[in-house]
Amino acid sequence: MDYLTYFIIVPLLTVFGIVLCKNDKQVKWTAVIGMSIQLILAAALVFMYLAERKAGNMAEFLFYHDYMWYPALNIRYTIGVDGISVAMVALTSVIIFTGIFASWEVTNLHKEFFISLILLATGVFGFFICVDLFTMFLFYELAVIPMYLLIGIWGTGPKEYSAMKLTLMLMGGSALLLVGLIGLYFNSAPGGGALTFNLIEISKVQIPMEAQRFLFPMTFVGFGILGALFPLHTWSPDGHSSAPTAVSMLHAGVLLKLGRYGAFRVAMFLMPEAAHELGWIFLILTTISVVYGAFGAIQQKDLKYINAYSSVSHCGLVLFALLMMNKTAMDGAIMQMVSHGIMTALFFALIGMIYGRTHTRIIDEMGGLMRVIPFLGVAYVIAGLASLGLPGFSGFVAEMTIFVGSWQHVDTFHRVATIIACSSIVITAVYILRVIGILLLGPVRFDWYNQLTDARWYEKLSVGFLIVCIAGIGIAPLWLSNMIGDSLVPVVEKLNMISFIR
Amino acid sequence: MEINELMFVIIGAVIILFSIFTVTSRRILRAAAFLLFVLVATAGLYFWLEYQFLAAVQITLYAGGIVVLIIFSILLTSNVGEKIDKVETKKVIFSALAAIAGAILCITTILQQQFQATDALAQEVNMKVIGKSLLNYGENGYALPFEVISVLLLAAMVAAIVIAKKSKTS
Amino acid sequence: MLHGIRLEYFLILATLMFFVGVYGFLTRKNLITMLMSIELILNAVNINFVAFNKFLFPDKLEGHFFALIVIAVAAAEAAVAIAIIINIYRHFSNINVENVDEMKY
Amino acid sequence: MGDFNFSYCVWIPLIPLFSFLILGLFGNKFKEKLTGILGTLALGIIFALSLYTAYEYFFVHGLVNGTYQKIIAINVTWLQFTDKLHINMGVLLDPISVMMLVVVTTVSFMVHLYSIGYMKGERGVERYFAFLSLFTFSMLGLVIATNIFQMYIFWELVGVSSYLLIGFYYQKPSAVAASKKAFIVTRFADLGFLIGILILSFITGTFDFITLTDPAGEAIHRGAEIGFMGMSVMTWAMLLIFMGGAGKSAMFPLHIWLPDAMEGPTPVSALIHAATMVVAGVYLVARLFPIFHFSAQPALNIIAYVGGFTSLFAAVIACTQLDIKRVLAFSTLSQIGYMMLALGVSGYGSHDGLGFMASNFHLFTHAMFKALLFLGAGAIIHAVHSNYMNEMGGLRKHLPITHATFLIACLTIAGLYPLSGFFSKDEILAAAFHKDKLLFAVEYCVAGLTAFYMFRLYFVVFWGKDTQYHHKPHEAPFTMTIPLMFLAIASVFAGFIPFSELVTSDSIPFEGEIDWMIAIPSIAVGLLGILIAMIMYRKENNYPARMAATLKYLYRWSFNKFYIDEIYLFITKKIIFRYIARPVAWFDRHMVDGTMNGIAGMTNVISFRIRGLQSGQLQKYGFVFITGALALALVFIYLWTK
Repeated sequence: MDYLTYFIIVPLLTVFGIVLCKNDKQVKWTAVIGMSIQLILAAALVFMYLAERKAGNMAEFLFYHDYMWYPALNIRYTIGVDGISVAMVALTSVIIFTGIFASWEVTNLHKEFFISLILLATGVFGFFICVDLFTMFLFYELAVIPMYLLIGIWGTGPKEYSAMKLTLMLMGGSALLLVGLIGLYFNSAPGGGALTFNLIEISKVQIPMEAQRFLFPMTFVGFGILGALFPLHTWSPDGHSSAPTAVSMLHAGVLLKLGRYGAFRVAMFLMPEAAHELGWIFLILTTISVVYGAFGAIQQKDLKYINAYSSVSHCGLVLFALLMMNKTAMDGAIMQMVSHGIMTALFFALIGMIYGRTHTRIIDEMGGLMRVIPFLGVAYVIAGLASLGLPGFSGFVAEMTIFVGSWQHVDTFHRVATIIACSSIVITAVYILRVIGILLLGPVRFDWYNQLTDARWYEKLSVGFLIVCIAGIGIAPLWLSNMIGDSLVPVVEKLNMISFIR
Repeated sequence: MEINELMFVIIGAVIILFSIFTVTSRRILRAAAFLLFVLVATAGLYFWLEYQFLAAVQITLYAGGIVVLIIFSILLTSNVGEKIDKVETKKVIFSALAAIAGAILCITTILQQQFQATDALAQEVNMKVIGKSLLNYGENGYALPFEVISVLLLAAMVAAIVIAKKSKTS
Repeated sequence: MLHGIRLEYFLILATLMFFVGVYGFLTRKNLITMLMSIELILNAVNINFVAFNKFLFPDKLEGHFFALIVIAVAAAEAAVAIAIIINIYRHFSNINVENVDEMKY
Repeated sequence: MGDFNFSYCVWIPLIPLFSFLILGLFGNKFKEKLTGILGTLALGIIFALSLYTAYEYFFVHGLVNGTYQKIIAINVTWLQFTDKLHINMGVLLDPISVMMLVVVTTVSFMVHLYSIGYMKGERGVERYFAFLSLFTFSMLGLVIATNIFQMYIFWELVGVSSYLLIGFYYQKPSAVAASKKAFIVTRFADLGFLIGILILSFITGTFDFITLTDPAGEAIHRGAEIGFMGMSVMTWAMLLIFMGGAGKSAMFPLHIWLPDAMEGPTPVSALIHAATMVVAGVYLVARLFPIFHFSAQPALNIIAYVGGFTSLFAAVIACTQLDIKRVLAFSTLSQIGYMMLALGVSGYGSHDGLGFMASNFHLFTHAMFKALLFLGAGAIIHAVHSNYMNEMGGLRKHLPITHATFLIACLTIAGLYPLSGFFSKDEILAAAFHKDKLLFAVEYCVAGLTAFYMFRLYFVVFWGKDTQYHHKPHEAPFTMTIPLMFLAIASVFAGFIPFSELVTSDSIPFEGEIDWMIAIPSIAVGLLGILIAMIMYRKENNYPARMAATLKYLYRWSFNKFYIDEIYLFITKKIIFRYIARPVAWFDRHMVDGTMNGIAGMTNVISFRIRGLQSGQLQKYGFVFITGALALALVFIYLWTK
């Protein structure tokens, strides 16, 4: 058994264990144990990866294994990781681990909830470790489908509507994506020979330009919908606001990244010519979404909506940086994925905890919470500061890398786009501080707030762990940056080789 | 014109005419009677083609079985003396158009087709040959369709009983 | 050339019968008369089978047996159809096909 | 450079960081008194360390061949952007950073000590001291930054500590609003700073201060020839960077946050909003001065005029304010304007660089006397529980020590010989005189106004009417008076530090002298201001009211701070919120999301329409089936034959 497959086996075993459980407590603890193992595996993976790289293993993907599972179409279970996927796997394991604690107070159908949640995580893990496009797509679908159940059953508010909207839009994306992937498959051997879904092998061939013009938008938009690409982001505010806490965390924290990762790994990496030719369209869209999301967040009243729009803005920055197509910006983009993943998970966890106490998410109906629930209040302030890019937290590192990287383009178009994107740091400050001011500060709004209890141990654990991660990356970013940067070298080379030829 | 050819023309004319009567007659029992004529004429056609067994089956099963069944059900469900309502003209026109167009299309196609008759010697079709073929599973054997059709008949019988049976609740 | 009668004549005869049946199926409201139209259609098909067999492959019996089986199927079909019709009659007190639209949208 | 190892300097910022972490994480478990003592102890240590460093640097190891060396004590790569661009974290020691180390640690130490008494019995003292430590850490990190990005990082951190401290009384809505305002305004300025850094680093290919500011190096001259909208790219970059500095240093028109920031506890105002953080902008310009001088001269002129205008503008406003902390805040604005102006008019090299030296000198002395003023104001507020000077009067009898120190501070800021304010202000005036006569004239007016409003404050609070207080004001405890006395002594004697031999634009010491032709009139103007204030406010009389009536419009505009706040409010609330954010939110919900819902709705409607085909009518189905089959047959047999 190769190491990476454990990332699929452990959650599946956990699911199996949960099925056997007799009561809620057992269910929770089984989930905790399973996801702790997963977390340890992920940490070990990071160290093993770094050690392997240090030892001089320069293969593009490490821990590479290849098993045939459907010979007729040459579909393989091919797994392997580079620095980017390692970062993503680590991110996912952190978020699912804390997500389990954040959903400690799920009220009904515990077993089904945790099964769906962990299945979702399985899909995400599978997606990140796969190198075979078809298997990747399979795991992608596995990650999307439980979402419908999780929101539709355990959600709040107009949950059926949101769940349906989310699922339909993501399925629309999947449809585009499937066309794109199959198109890639049939173009994977232009000189004859066996067709393949294998990412590495496709990356070595030159896909015809006519095919790229068609397939690039397909895959990019297909993944972009999951990554909340403007103007196809509207499932995200509704979906987040209806989803239960852990699902919001996973969703904003990981699933959005899944879209971005796919857009990067499949669309841009495999079709660099089209990325160069069509990139400007998407660059405009993402620039809009960066500022637009931030402005959208200013006027929202619901905490989750604010955060959803903020995600649109922050994630817009990820695609923005990816489309800049140089190493620094892309490095920043991946770091922003990790950073935003943890940060937004923290936000959603906190919002869930606050909602659990005040039973409302409308900020105008709350006030002065800092006095009554100081732990959550402080954590919220920290999350807010991290979100507005305070040095010492991960967001700053990522954003600055993106801006410096983007600035390396000399032409006016990229410059203007960068300046517009930069301005989001001010707007972000406006809405974050507005929320903190209304929600946490000021006099205690209602007398009954004084009976509220501060965070319990599992909440503290979940929140504290996320904060440590954010601060850890923010204080010592170099290892992460280098890990990602090394893996970006082949991508950037491929992208830039094209630009020299043209 | 030979007598044989004359026979064919007569049978054909009967079939066409009574078919048309069957589908246009406004008295339902009469329609059933016309159908009987059509089926019998078809049996005549089989005789003409020297497939005696098939013709016999046609008469016993179709004329004797199905038509009787139909007549019974007519008696059960309809007022025999009463005429059926006239069909709307629009419906008649459209249906006739569809039917005629279809007929023209098919006939044109048939006429364009060159059929290659074989000179192979006609096989004698007597009861012995038919019986052997039906129970033979080798070459020229039809044991499997025979079994299938028997199972189908059984199923149809059971289904007919179940469907037509009065439910207990009602 | 069986006594100067060509295969085409049979086929045309069957075609006409078939489309008469189709016409009946489309115009008749009474379910039993529709069933009769279907019998016409089946019969037309049978004639085709038999004629093909006789004219093109006189040394084999495929068409013959197929016709035989179709007759059996027609019998089974008629039995089930009539059972259904009787059931419908119980339900609506008539057997007008336009009443039977439960399966819409 | 000597073989002395300065790497211990890394502990100067790190000790407050640890103190922040300890107090922040476990502070609520400590006794209130312990937290204060812990914080103060940490500051005491680094205060001593800084003085030691200053001694070692200025008098033992720094001066080599007549030039003060730029010493990089420690430097580690923190984040790698490209091959050339990387952020380092390190310690850079040169005259201005060492001077700032001394300023920051001195004031911070005094404020910590003072706060033990001032904050006694408040809720959340541990939080207060934690934030103070955080601020000290960030400010020190800013000061010793080896590169512009490190500076930006700590720049943001001081911004956030300022936010946290202004909002310390977080249950008070005005404090919350003020903290928010401070953060957002400075953040907006930082946007300019960031873009400036991007441009600068792109042109020069480095963040590093030493490479950037080496007048002989090539980095400094790059980008000067590329023009953009009438000015060189370098000028634009430096202007944008100055925008960041102007935000932090509250230069007009980004000054609006500073008066509101007085909502924070008074010692915080003394530390952050008078002595240290607000001069970060000055420090930034001083740090990048060679670039300004050699490749961005227009930017330097703009700085001079912005500084001059702000100093006048703020001084006018300060004359009418009633809240004593706001008077001091506007006074701070005015004084920082002085420093900016001095930098703006400065040249490079020994005597030409007089402005540079004067600016830093004034920064130093201002830190002492303004901190003293604020701490004194804190003692007054502590005693009478009010910020408004019309509720005060005759306090000299109740608060003798505060009175004495406050008077010294007022005399210092008025620029009377031989107090420290005189020396630094005189150098600035001299520098302005050589460069720009208009600015020189403005500064003379400001000198007079400064003396006037400071003594207005002094006389109203300590003399004036004998107010009846609810309970008798009492002198502050010794933890508060010791810092007052210390700073008073510093204010008096700081002027005798031979600054021109320590901090100069090109790090080469020169002999400074006082130009009495400029100094004597300035003293006279100061005395005149004091005299007018004495006449008007020493005893209760109707001069002030008559004055206000005479200068009706000026008075009203000044009292309302020239309505700048209202303009900002109009822009943010009315334009940005109402005409951008709300339409965007609406657009998103109704147009973008509406499109999505519309697609879903259209699918629904279409399916509703076409479901009529599924009529359940067997014969219709039959008809469609037959015609369809025929059509297909027709197509495939006759029409579509290859």
